[in-house]
Amino acid sequence: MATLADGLHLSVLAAAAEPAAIAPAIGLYHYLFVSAALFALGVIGFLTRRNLIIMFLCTEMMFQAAGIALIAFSRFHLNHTGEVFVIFVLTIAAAEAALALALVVLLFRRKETLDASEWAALRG
Amino acid sequence: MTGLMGGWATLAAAGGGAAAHAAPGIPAPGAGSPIALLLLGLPLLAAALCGVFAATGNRSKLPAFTSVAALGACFGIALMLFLNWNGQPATARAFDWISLDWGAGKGQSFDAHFGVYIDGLTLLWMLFVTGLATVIALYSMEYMSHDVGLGYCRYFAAFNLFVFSMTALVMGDNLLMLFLGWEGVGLCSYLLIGYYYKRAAAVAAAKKAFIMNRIGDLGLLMGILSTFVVFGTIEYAPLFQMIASGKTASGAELASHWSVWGIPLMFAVGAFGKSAQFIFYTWLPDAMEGPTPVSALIHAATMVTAGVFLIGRLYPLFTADPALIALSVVAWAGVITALWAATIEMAIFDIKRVMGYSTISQLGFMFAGMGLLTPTGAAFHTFTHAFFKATLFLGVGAVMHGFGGQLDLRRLSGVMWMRGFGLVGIAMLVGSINLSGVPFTAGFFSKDVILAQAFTTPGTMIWGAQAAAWLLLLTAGMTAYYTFRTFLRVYVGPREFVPGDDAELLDLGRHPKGVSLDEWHAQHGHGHGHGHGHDDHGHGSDHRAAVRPDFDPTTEEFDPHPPGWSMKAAIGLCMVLSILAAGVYFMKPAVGNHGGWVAGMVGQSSAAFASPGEHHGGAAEHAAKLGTFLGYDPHKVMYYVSAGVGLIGILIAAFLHGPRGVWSLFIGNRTSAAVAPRADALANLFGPLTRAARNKYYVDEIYDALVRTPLRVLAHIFHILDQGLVDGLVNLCGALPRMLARSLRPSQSGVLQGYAVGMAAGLGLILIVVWVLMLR
Amino acid sequence: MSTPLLMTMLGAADQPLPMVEKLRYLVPEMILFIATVVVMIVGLSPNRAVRRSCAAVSIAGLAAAGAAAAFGPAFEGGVLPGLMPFAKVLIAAVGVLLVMVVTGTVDRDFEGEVSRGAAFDALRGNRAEFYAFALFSLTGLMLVASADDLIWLFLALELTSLPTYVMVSISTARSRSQEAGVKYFFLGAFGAAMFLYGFAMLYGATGTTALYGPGSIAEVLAARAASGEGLGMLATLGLVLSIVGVSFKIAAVPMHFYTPDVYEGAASSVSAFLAFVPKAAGFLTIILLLAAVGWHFGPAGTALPEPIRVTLWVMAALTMTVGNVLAVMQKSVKRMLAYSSIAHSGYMLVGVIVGPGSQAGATGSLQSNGLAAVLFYLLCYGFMNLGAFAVLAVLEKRSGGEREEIETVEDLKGLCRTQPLMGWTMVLCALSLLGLPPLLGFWGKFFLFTSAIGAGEIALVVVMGLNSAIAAYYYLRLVGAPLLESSDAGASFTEAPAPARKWAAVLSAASVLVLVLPAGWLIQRANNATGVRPPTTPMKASGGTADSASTSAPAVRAAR
Amino acid sequence: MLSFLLIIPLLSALAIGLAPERASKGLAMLGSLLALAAGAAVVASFDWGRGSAFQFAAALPVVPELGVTLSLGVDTVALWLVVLTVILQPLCVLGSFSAITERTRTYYASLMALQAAMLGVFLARDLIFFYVCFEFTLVPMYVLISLYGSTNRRKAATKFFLYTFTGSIIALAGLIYVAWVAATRVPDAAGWTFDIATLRSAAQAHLSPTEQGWVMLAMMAGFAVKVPLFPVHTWLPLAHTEAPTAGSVILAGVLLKLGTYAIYRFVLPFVPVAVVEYAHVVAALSIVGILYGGLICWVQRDVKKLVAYSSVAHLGFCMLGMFALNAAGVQGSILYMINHGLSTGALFFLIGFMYERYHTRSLEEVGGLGSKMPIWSTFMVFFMLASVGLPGLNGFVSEFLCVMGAFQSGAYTLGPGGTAGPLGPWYAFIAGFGMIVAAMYLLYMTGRIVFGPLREPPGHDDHGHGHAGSHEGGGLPADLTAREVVVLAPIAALCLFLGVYPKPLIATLEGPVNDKVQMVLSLGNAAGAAPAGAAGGER
Repeated sequence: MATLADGLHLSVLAAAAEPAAIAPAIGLYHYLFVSAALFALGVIGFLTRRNLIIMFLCTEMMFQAAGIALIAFSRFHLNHTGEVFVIFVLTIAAAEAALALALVVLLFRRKETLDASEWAALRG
Repeated sequence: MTGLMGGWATLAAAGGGAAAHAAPGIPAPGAGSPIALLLLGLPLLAAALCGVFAATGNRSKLPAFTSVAALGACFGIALMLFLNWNGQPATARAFDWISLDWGAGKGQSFDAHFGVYIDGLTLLWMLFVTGLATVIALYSMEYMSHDVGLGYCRYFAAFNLFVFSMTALVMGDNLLMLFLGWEGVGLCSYLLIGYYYKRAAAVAAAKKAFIMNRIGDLGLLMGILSTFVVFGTIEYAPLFQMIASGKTASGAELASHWSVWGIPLMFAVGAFGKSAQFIFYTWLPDAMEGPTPVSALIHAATMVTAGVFLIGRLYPLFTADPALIALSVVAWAGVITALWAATIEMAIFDIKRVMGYSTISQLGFMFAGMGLLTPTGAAFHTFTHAFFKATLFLGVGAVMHGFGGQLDLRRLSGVMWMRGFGLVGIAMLVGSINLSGVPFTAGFFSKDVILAQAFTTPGTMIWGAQAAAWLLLLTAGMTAYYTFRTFLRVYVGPREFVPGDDAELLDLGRHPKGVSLDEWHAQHGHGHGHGHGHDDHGHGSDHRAAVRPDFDPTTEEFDPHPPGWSMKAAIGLCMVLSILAAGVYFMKPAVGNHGGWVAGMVGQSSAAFASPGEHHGGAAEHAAKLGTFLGYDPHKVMYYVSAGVGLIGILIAAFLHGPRGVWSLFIGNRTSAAVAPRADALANLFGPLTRAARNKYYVDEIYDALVRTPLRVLAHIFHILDQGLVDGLVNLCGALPRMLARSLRPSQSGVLQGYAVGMAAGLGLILIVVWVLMLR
Repeated sequence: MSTPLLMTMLGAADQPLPMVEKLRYLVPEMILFIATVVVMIVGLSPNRAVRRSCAAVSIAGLAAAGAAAAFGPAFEGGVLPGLMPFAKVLIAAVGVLLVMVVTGTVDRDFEGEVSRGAAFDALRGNRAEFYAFALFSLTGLMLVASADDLIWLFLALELTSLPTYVMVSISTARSRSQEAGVKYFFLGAFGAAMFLYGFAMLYGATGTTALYGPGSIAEVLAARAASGEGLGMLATLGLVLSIVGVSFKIAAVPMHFYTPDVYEGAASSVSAFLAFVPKAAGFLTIILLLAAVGWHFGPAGTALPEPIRVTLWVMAALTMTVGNVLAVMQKSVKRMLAYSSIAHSGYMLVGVIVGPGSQAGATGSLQSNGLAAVLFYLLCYGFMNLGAFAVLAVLEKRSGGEREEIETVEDLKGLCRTQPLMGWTMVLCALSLLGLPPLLGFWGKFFLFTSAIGAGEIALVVVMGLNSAIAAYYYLRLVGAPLLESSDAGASFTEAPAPARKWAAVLSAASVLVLVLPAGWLIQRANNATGVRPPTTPMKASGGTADSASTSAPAVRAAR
Repeated sequence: MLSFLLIIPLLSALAIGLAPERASKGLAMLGSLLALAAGAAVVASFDWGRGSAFQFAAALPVVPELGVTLSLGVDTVALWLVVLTVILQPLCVLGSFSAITERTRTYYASLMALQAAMLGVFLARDLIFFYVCFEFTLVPMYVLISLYGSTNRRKAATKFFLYTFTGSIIALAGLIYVAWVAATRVPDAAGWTFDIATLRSAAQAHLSPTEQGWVMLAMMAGFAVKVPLFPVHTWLPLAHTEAPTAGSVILAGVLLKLGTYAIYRFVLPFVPVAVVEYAHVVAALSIVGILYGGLICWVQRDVKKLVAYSSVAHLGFCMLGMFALNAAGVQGSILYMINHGLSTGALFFLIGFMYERYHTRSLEEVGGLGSKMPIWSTFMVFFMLASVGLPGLNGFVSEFLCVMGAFQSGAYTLGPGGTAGPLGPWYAFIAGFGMIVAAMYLLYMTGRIVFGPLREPPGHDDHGHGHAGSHEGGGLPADLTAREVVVLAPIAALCLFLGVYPKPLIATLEGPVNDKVQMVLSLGNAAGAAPAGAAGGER
């Protein structure tokens, strides 16, 4: 349990390679790592891709990264709050997706492109 | 030192003499007659009336009549005060002016009242100030008649205001009142010098006079403030008592206190400024731009003697210093001024400026007198000088008036012999012999007192007293020379002249009385009227060609314009007074037994001081070794010596400038006009020196280069700095947001990803900051 | 609403209040929700008069919600027990004006066609959903104020934001609105992901999502602070992520980029809405989160944990500066106001940093309660900013038959003479935004000043003062153009056919003047609203240890 | 009673705003005369026996929870400044009749609103009320300058606004700090209060010397800009040059005095320790201002700018006296506020009247007006002399007292006439050169504009003078009209009266000033900042 407890601190993540800290099972920090990676990927994708739909999917990735973290913590804390949270997050994500698709359609109708950089009339 | 302290005669206690050092000083003043306050009120009233006349558009000589009446009444009051005076100082108060209180203790209140302090010095000054003012107002009545109307009112308003200020200066019962008068006379001098305000030279001269005076005034102001701080009062009566007690208000021994030399030096600076002493004197010659009666009254007789008065007024303080530092400075300033001015006079040709420099020189004598421990001599010389210099100025004014403003002594000759100018000539002669110190004239006696004392006063008391005395003697001779140089060239000799620039105006423009020149111009079609003609008549030399192209001022067509009755009366009065002034020397002094009436008056005033060598019977002062004139008692021989020096000066003048030997002096000879006086050859001999003297030794230029130009440059630099640096910094601060905005604006590119990058980068930076903080 | 359900799912055992009990506090939200539903139905009516009653119904609903909040109970279970009534009344009051401003934003052409005889087609009309979205957003805002749990907070925030994305996009038919919409939505989602991740971290660090109560975030963190080990890395990270993410809502640096574009692209009426509603939501969220952490750290024990404080400090200073500085350059009034709204967020962050200015438990003293100052400033800002936007929403200019919105400052020239009412409204609101005494804006700044001085944040006060001066420069243009300059010949304004907007403008201007009088009363209420509750478990004297996160002992709550 | 002084101008501003354009002149005149009457009534019923007490106290709690109260009261210092304001106001209105012909409604409404705000500053006994009025003066003045000024007006108005606004925000921070201290550190303080007297005692008792230094810096940042003290003066020449005549008059006459008054009211008593410690710094800046401003005047070509810079120099004397911290200095300083208001105000009027006729203020284009405008020239010379500090006119009394104060201050070692204080004779001596410089630039100005040959700008119709309906100068005759004389004559009379008989002022100011000085010095020195034995000048 001690290693899991240590996992609360990010600094421990870095020290995960220490032999003593190697746990036989997949621990909290693994999940957290995946979550962080997913989040980072989402961010990077959002910043680099120009297609509005892909950008939206990247934000969804970031949402789901948070979801993974929540589930992992929920498991770690042995309560269900995190899991409940995730369900709500999924709902919201769905709502956002609906909104996003509507918007995308609207935009595509007007300019026939989904390149985000086409929309830069407002500036300064 | 004890001798000096004891030297203050305590004249109220009768029998001047043995009073000596234990004397309690000047007694507490009695209550003066409130009538004395009228001396302040009447001129002010007259000035106000003149203002009213101006406002109502009066075009008569009413302002002049009003002024003469008011000033005459003032003289009457002064006379009455004098006659009713019991020899004790007295004060009378009108109302509080500036008075503050900040505690109950000593020196914790400041009082300056509108009040008068009457003692001998005051009365002496008031008598000649009001007397001369009346006479000169009378003279001005005619002299200024060309400008009847607004200008006339302006002139007399300023004139009356001047008398008021002079009265305040002389009679005020505290130093601030004196300062009021001091600045007031400066103002009136400014207004009157700049009377012909359309002429740039007059305006510049006026400005210069005021500013130079202000420099001195700073010294005076500092003196006043120091006096207050040290003595806790600026009212004369308690001040003198405290000085006499030999202690400052905080109980320190006065003789060893810094203030005993420091404060007098500050006052001396003030006095130098007002009285045009060395390094400050340059404004006075320029002040001759004013109307001549003004020069006579203000710049010869009265205002410029204010410095003498100030030193006399504060003589107790000046003499409290055992080392007499301030008086030495005063003495030497006077000597240098006298000599310096005399050399200039010998070279220049403008007769009015000669008079101006001569005034400076004579003021130098007065200061030397004060400095060399004869306040009596200084006061006496002031008194006599007032009359004879006024006479001389009025005479010069008559010539200017008559000859179209001609002032060059090379272009005037034999004036005395011309119709209507006889009296002027005689007056000039009287004035000149007075100035030259011809025996038995008033000027002779008064100068003699100073010279005698100068030789008597030991060098142990006044630094270099003997050298000063010799220099003064030399100056006396030079005075005689330059006086007669002018007289001989202008008033006697062949009748010849070149009219001045204003000739045409006077000749043709006998404009009806009561019409101002402006209107006269308007009638003659010169509506734009920006003349810058010469001097008094300040208009329209330019018009000559336009009006009469063939006009030649040198032809006989020009008719010298003799003075009228009021000018003549004034000149005559002045002349008589300057002769009579000699008489007071023989009057029995009210105090002491030596020096005549003036000595008595001075003796009954703050300037009372037993000069070294004066025998009052006390023995203490003889401890100091007195100076001698080549081993003789100066008091005894000086009559002869100074008379001799004066005569030598006159003879040289006659030799150099007299057209045909001594006898031709008094015979108008029309044939010799073209003969260059021998002096010219001599002048050429001195070459550069003469040229330098003619240019006033370039002092104005030096001041310009040393003070005015650097200041002006500095001012420009400041101005540029102010706009560039000080305001520039402000503007920079104002522009900073804009500059910042320019650099930030690209971040608002309008591109979605750009914004996202910004947000992510911001988050990243914040996380790094937090990380660092957490690790710390 | 899903609130009761939420409470059950969160494990009611931990909750001190029974589910039904808690519903009492949500009466305003429920009223609003009902109004929303009514509006959605009414707006689809083929009867024009009925359709037009949307605004009236919304206003009535808001008024009722406000009244309910005013007389509602204080929320004993919240970390800021007094917050709810004050915030909700404020939201309702400003909300009424906002609804007035947004009247007539959509469906103008459509209604015109209908009145010219075209058949009513419910599918083409946007009125119903537009008002409904506005009310949903306001409901969400009220729910933020009621939140006592991270999940709730998240949902409420999303409820506030999502409708606004749509509102922006449909506010005008121009592509600019759509551009604004897309930027707003995508960046909003980006921001939302950030604070969601932050919330997840917070949950991970504390094992709970409850903000207050036994075993809540507040307690865990307090205990951790009391034990001298600081917040811990994970909690700090979570907090920072949450704050930065939420600062998208308040348009604070570095999440401010979208603001000018979106405000400019959206219709003026919707910009007015955006300038208040998400901003209020953001500040309420930040206040709630930080109240859970508490201002009992720092050397004097009266500050936020150092990393958080520094983060906020930097954000505040940058936000005001960037906002003001960029506003200086603007020609477009809307962009200028957008940047100025960024700057105002910066000012308000100062109050957040200061905190309640007193030890938890005590009612904040009026002298140093930064949170009260923030709430009060939110109120001031709500009115004065709304007034300025309302003027823009009222006025239209015609160019070539097209009606256009007021664009540049130049367009405002001579307004005081051509449209005195609107002109003076603009002048008053601009002067108030500038902070000129005695107008309302001055008092808002005043309390921020006092609280910051009280907290010793002198440097921030100076930054704030200098920023006010910079702001004066561009606000003066908003004063000068209508008041001092004369209008260009040929330029003529027409009023938008929505008289309510005009009323909203006038009411805002009036409140800028009139609300000065009860300013004291209001700040007193705000003060009462911001008394931070102490944690229920007793706390050891804290202080001096919070920022030393490097202390090794990992703080782990004993696993249950 | 005092509230009338606020209500009358405010109401007339409102009335002007609502009434038709042509009524505005009359209404403004009526309003300002009524305010004058109200001022006269206050003076008449003032209890001079208790000059240092605040009288006619009236308090209307506006925001009771914060202790913000509309609290009024005057002591003699405030009273005389109020009198100055109410006297200048009708003259400004009267002096604007021919100058302002367009948008008169806004003009007169701003003028009256400005008066209300200025009076509010002098009457306030509540910090917030004070500050509100202090800041509110900016708006009408901004309107006046930017609507009715000359070519560069917009820039000048903006600069004026921003500069002073920036300063006063910082001052506000300082003042609030004091209020915060009063609300938190004073035992049993009942929450916020902004009562000035309470704040003062709190500040004195509870601010550490270091804090006092900072608070002083903050307050000076605001008030010194307003004064304006070197080097934060650069807004003034610009604002003055561009402002309309009445605007300049009010600006020089009253608005600058808000700064000095605030320093008297707040800086001196609130932070005595810092004041004593840093007085020499302020005094040095004042002296720099005197000489620097004066010299800059000397090279100006724009006569209005010249007078504007002269204000920098003059107010330097005022500040010098103030920070001499003794009876003479502070009294002189207060008198200076009044006297400068009169004489410089009048100079601005004169320049305005000239400008109406010639549409130029350049000394190179206009000059020698003595022959063409004798009445104008007489007034010009008169007020120039008042400004130059000629004894017998008002300027001298105050200038002398300021210099005397500086001289005495700290000169207690020299004699009993010296007092405790931070300055000394050297300050007075150097400042004294300012008097010479003043003569230099003012005579330079008069020398060019009044004296010398007549110079008129090209295109000015020379034949027009004397005829009615001369096209330039708005149909004004060559010399001053009766209306214009009526504007100037009262000021001239006051200048003369206050020069000859300043006693009514001095006697009534004595009480409050002495109290204040004593308080500042005893508290300031108690902290050990000054040598022992200096307290109160007791010897």
